[in-house]
Amino acid sequence: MDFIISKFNYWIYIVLMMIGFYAMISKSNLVKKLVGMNIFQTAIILFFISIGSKKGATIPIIQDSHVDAVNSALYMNPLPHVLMLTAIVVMVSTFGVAVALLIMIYRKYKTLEEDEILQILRNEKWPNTH
Amino acid sequence: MINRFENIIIQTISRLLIPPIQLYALYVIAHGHYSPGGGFQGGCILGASFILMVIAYDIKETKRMISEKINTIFISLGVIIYSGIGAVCLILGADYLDYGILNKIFSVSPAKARALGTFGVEIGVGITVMAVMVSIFLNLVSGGEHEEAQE
Amino acid sequence: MIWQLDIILLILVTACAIAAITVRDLLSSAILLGAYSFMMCLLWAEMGAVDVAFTEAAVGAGISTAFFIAAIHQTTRRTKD
Amino acid sequence: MAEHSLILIIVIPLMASCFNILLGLFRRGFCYPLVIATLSLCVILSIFIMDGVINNGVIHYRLGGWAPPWGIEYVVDHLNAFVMTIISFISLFVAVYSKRSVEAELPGRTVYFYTVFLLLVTGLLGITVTGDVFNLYVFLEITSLAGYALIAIGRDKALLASFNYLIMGTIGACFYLLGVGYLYIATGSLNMADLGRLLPDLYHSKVVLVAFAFFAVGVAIKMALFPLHVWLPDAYTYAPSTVSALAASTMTKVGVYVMIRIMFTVFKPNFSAEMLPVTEILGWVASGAMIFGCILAIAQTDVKRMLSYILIAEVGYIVIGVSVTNRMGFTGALLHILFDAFMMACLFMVAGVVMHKTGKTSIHGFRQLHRRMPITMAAFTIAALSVIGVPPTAGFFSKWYLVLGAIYARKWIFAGMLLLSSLLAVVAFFRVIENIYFAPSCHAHDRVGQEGIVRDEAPLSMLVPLLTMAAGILILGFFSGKIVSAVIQFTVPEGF
Amino acid sequence: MEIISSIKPLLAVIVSLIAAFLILLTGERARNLREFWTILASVIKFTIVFSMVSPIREGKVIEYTVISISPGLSLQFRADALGILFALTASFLWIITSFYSIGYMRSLNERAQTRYFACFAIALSATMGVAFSANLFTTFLFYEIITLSTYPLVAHKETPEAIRGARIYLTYLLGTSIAFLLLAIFMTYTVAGTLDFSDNGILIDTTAMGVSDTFLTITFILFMAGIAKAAMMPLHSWLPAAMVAPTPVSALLHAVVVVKAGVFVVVKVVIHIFGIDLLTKLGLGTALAYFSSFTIIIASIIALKQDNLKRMLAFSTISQLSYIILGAALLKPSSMVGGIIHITNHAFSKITLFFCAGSIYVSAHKTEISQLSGIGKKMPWTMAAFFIGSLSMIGVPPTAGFISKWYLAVGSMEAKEIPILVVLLFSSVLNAAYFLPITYKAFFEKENHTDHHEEVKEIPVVVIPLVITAIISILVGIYPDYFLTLAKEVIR
Amino acid sequence: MKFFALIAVIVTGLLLIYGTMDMPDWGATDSPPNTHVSPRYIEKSIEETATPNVVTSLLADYRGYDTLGETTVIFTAGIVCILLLRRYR
Repeated sequence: MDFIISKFNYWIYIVLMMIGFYAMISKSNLVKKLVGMNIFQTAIILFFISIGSKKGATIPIIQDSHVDAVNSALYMNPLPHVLMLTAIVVMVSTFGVAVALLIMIYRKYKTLEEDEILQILRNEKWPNTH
Repeated sequence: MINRFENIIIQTISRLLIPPIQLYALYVIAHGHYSPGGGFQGGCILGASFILMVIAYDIKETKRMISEKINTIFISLGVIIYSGIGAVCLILGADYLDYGILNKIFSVSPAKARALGTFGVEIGVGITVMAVMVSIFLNLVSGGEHEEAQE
Repeated sequence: MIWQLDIILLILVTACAIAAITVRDLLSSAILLGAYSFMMCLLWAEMGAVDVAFTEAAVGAGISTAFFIAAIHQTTRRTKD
Repeated sequence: MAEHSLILIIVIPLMASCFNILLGLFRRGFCYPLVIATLSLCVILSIFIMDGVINNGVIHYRLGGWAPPWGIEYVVDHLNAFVMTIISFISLFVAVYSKRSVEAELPGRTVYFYTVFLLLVTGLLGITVTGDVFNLYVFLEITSLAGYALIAIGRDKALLASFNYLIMGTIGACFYLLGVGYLYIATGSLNMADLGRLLPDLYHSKVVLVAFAFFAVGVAIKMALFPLHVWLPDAYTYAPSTVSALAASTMTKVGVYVMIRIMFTVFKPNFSAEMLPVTEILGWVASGAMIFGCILAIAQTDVKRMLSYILIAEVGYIVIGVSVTNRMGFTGALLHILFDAFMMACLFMVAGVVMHKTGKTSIHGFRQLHRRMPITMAAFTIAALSVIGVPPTAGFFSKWYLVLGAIYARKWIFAGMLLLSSLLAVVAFFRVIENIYFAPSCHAHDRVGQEGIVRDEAPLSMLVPLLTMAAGILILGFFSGKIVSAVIQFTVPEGF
Repeated sequence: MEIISSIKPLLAVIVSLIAAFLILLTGERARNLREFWTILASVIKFTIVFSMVSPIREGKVIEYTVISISPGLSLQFRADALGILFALTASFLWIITSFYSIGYMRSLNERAQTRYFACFAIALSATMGVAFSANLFTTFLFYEIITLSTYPLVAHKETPEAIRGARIYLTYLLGTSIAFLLLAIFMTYTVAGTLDFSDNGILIDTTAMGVSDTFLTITFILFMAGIAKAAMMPLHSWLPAAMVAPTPVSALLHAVVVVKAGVFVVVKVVIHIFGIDLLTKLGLGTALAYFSSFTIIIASIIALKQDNLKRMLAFSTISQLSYIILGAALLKPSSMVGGIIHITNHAFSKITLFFCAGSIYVSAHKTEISQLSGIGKKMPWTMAAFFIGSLSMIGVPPTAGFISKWYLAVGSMEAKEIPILVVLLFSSVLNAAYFLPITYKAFFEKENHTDHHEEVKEIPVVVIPLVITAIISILVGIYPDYFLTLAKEVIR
Repeated sequence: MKFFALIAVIVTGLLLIYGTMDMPDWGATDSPPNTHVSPRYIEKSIEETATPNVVTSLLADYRGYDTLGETTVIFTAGIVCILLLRRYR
């Protein structure tokens, strides 16, 4: 039981990741892929954040700044937070680029379903020039 | 949301809300040393205020505030500020991004100089993030049809 | 950190995630994703990652959703899955 | 000063890309010279770094002045310096080459194109310099984002290809990030050297095993190793020719570099080679890549697409050299990184020239092109022979080491696969070469028409980099011994 | 053995590369200049090669290391007796062939002559490389260059069948060399640690080091399968397929340069890689001898049935090449001398025959044997030369072929292989059976009415070279000492 | 297709869960991440950088270079969107 209580958080994160991962690789709608991507990345961030948590610790902003020796056990591990700030930025950047691509694709094919686009590509001989 | 649609309630409330939002964003950037927040969050909020402007009014209106060209300059300005501060440290004889050396300029203790450097960097991040968010959103909603696009 | 609260939030997050990928309307999907992000950010705040929670609130629930809706506005709400 | 050049080689292209945008707002014509100047500076710096590494050994650089496990550290040893030099060289020549084709293929977007181009180079160089696993992830993402965009602005199916690449690339990056997370939870460190010190005690930990698996899969996606290559052919086929040339010659190589770093610096060779059957699996996967890549290359009718599949096979060559875990094989792999960068750059550049001149890259489009552009086609032939591995071109020498590595490892089957895929490459390339030189004149009037074909050689800005690459292929092979003794022998991990 | 360090072998290789470059540069604009380069290069090359003969006859060896790539892998030249014999033959025949080519190409008004002459020059360059190579790597390098530079020559006509022929040519030569030869080289390198040719064979010590006989046998088989240029059956089909090439190409390249490079490498492998002792111990020499005898007989029988003159000559070449391999495979001094001398003797005779075929094609546009009735009266010089060539093929004294066959026969006696002797005799009978009828037909049969020989006239530029080679093949038969000393030098 | 995706997902998930077996407990104070590198940031942040918010000091100073990379990523995204979405006439 202890084992489960101490680990079930990780397992739920993994389930979340896998939901996103599943959507990324199996959905044929491109937007849905992006939704999956978002879920996946956010779940990874959740995983990282949970690495830094300590029982009985508080947010990593040092309150009593005049005290010389700060007890590190009292504060959350800030490193994963920093890493994840970067990861969030990466995530939103990727998302922005993906959305831009999505709009371009819709402009060109008038659909966002991957199978329909492939159908269009099969039916239509694209001219070999640009 | 590109089309101009007059909704007096939304427009009035936005007009009221946007300055405090922007002020708050600046606060978030500036107060990152002491409370949650920093360049990225502040930049996002600042960008969001412009996005709200786009939604409430329209693109042209927003463009008057922050034109495409200015925005592009801002995008690169942030990175230039960031890497520039790093380069200044390099020129002053320390390693890249070693803000401690900035005490040669500001005559404060190295720790304070580091805080100053951090602040400068946060400003850089904030500018870039704001400009990029606005730029992406404008490009998304307008489909890239700006008056400057033809150049 | 109360693990009961934790588990409720986690279950909600999971439910949001599943809903976001199964719902057949992209706009709803986007909104659900926003909700997912928001609850995620609660979780993080609860774990003590205030900065990250703040960022996620600004980005995930704010800017990302705005991008998403802009994209759907430009394209279509229709989806087959 | 040598250590400061480590950071300058990243910051200079980064700042140049910012100034490029600003400059572009006012005068578009300045962008190209700025890019060339920046990349030339990078080449000089990389040579400088290489020189420093050869003379003084490993260079460390502390960013922000923080000591390694806490701050980010740049570590450049022979391997980094080697890959970095290749990247800066190739990107300089591709940039020189890009002038005409970008003007033709992307009118009006040159400013932004060059900005993203510089960012791509920045990302690639950043990956090679860093000694921190998370910093590597950040630069990996810069590279990928720039890559997605550059591929998306290509023709035909480029958009969909780029989107697929984005999804696959994100999965790869996410797996990498998960690997970082698992390692972090097991050790608490992000510094490669520090991890290398901490990990040997933890080799039996399940966390570390899983971390390794995720690193491996993530990086394999990024470098398009065989079963995970699906994004590559479309992406490189439809990308603008400049981008294909740069991406094909550098991006996959950087992926291999990351794999080598993870396998032999973060994890130690005895883990990768003995604890898990990793190298065995990698070997089989790589031989699959070689055969599959070459066979599919034979089946293509578009030259760029064919080259993309050849590239997949080439990645297989490099990986097989790593997988046999001995000195010879590793040497061969690194030599092949160098030579393959030249070959792929050359081949894709030729495809770009043909695209530029005739507007298509189908194999039939190559008919009798040796009359129109003999020099370009000679370069193509040289590069093709090098891919096949015919002496005295460079490809032979790397293959020499690779096969010997396989034989020394008693992996006769891999040696056989290497030779077999060379045979398949013969078929793939001679289909094109036959078309270039001896296209059967099916119609009677062709014979008359052929005499009328005028010399229509590529512009000088394309020809010079092309010929540099071809000359490199011809000459470098003979100096492979020198390269090995000066650089590569120091990169071989201990215990090989 | 005294070793002289001299750049001459490299010069001999380089000179025609430079010529190829100049030819490409000159192009179609100045045809005379272009062909002047060819002639000039061939003369210079011959001079260089010839200047190396006398030191080598005195038992010296000329070495030159161009670049050392890595331990055991270097680009190194080493001119010894065997190499000089081959190089001398090839470079001398190149001069003659150059004149012949010019006449042939001009009178047929062929296209893409620039490419033709350039590739020819490169092929010769590579031949010198093979002849003077000091290690297997150098050999392999130039071996591949020969393949690649002759590929455009085979596809020269650019007709679908020419391209098909070129494809077969490339598949066989490049395919086997990559799949088998390269693998064999790798195997050699792994066990011996070097690729440099040595007098007793570099694999001689490996059995002591625990390398199994099976491994060595496999290596040997891979070598033999890899050197498809030697046209041993069943890897011979590229040679008939290559006959779509213009006749000078068939003459020089497919009777001398390419195929002789193949057998040359075989001899090198037998003597310098495995060594006579090792092969005797493994019993592989005898096996190879029987294998090549098989080729000798079968190829001759196939040649009997051919009607196309060039195809018949191709099969005759296949059969004759196996004599050389047979000589080497018997591993006895006399047979070795016979095999090696046959490289030269066969070269002179076979090139004569090909020149004749070309001459007939240029003057009378005939390609089939059945069309040749009565042509001897119109083309007496050509058909006389053809007769001499045929005699040499059969091995009738005083022609060159006799010398080699004599030594081969003595060798087979020394080896106590009576079946081989029978094979030699029987194949001579077969040779006579397919060569002599042509001469008979040409001189003594009446013209068919369908064939018009009225306007047929021999072209001097084409005929003079073939007369010269015919005379040489008799001279070599009468005064064989010059080449024999060189050949015996190899064995010493 | 969906079936294979499901298999892949399950395999990946199981692998990840397998990895968690040896992980330190959730929220453990003595796990390597909490003891190896990070304590220094908390203890020295005020002294070395005069910034009470450790995340900020870490973000912009100790690992400031990552943040430069992060800014570059954002910059790239911005430029990329302009490159892609602008209509060129």
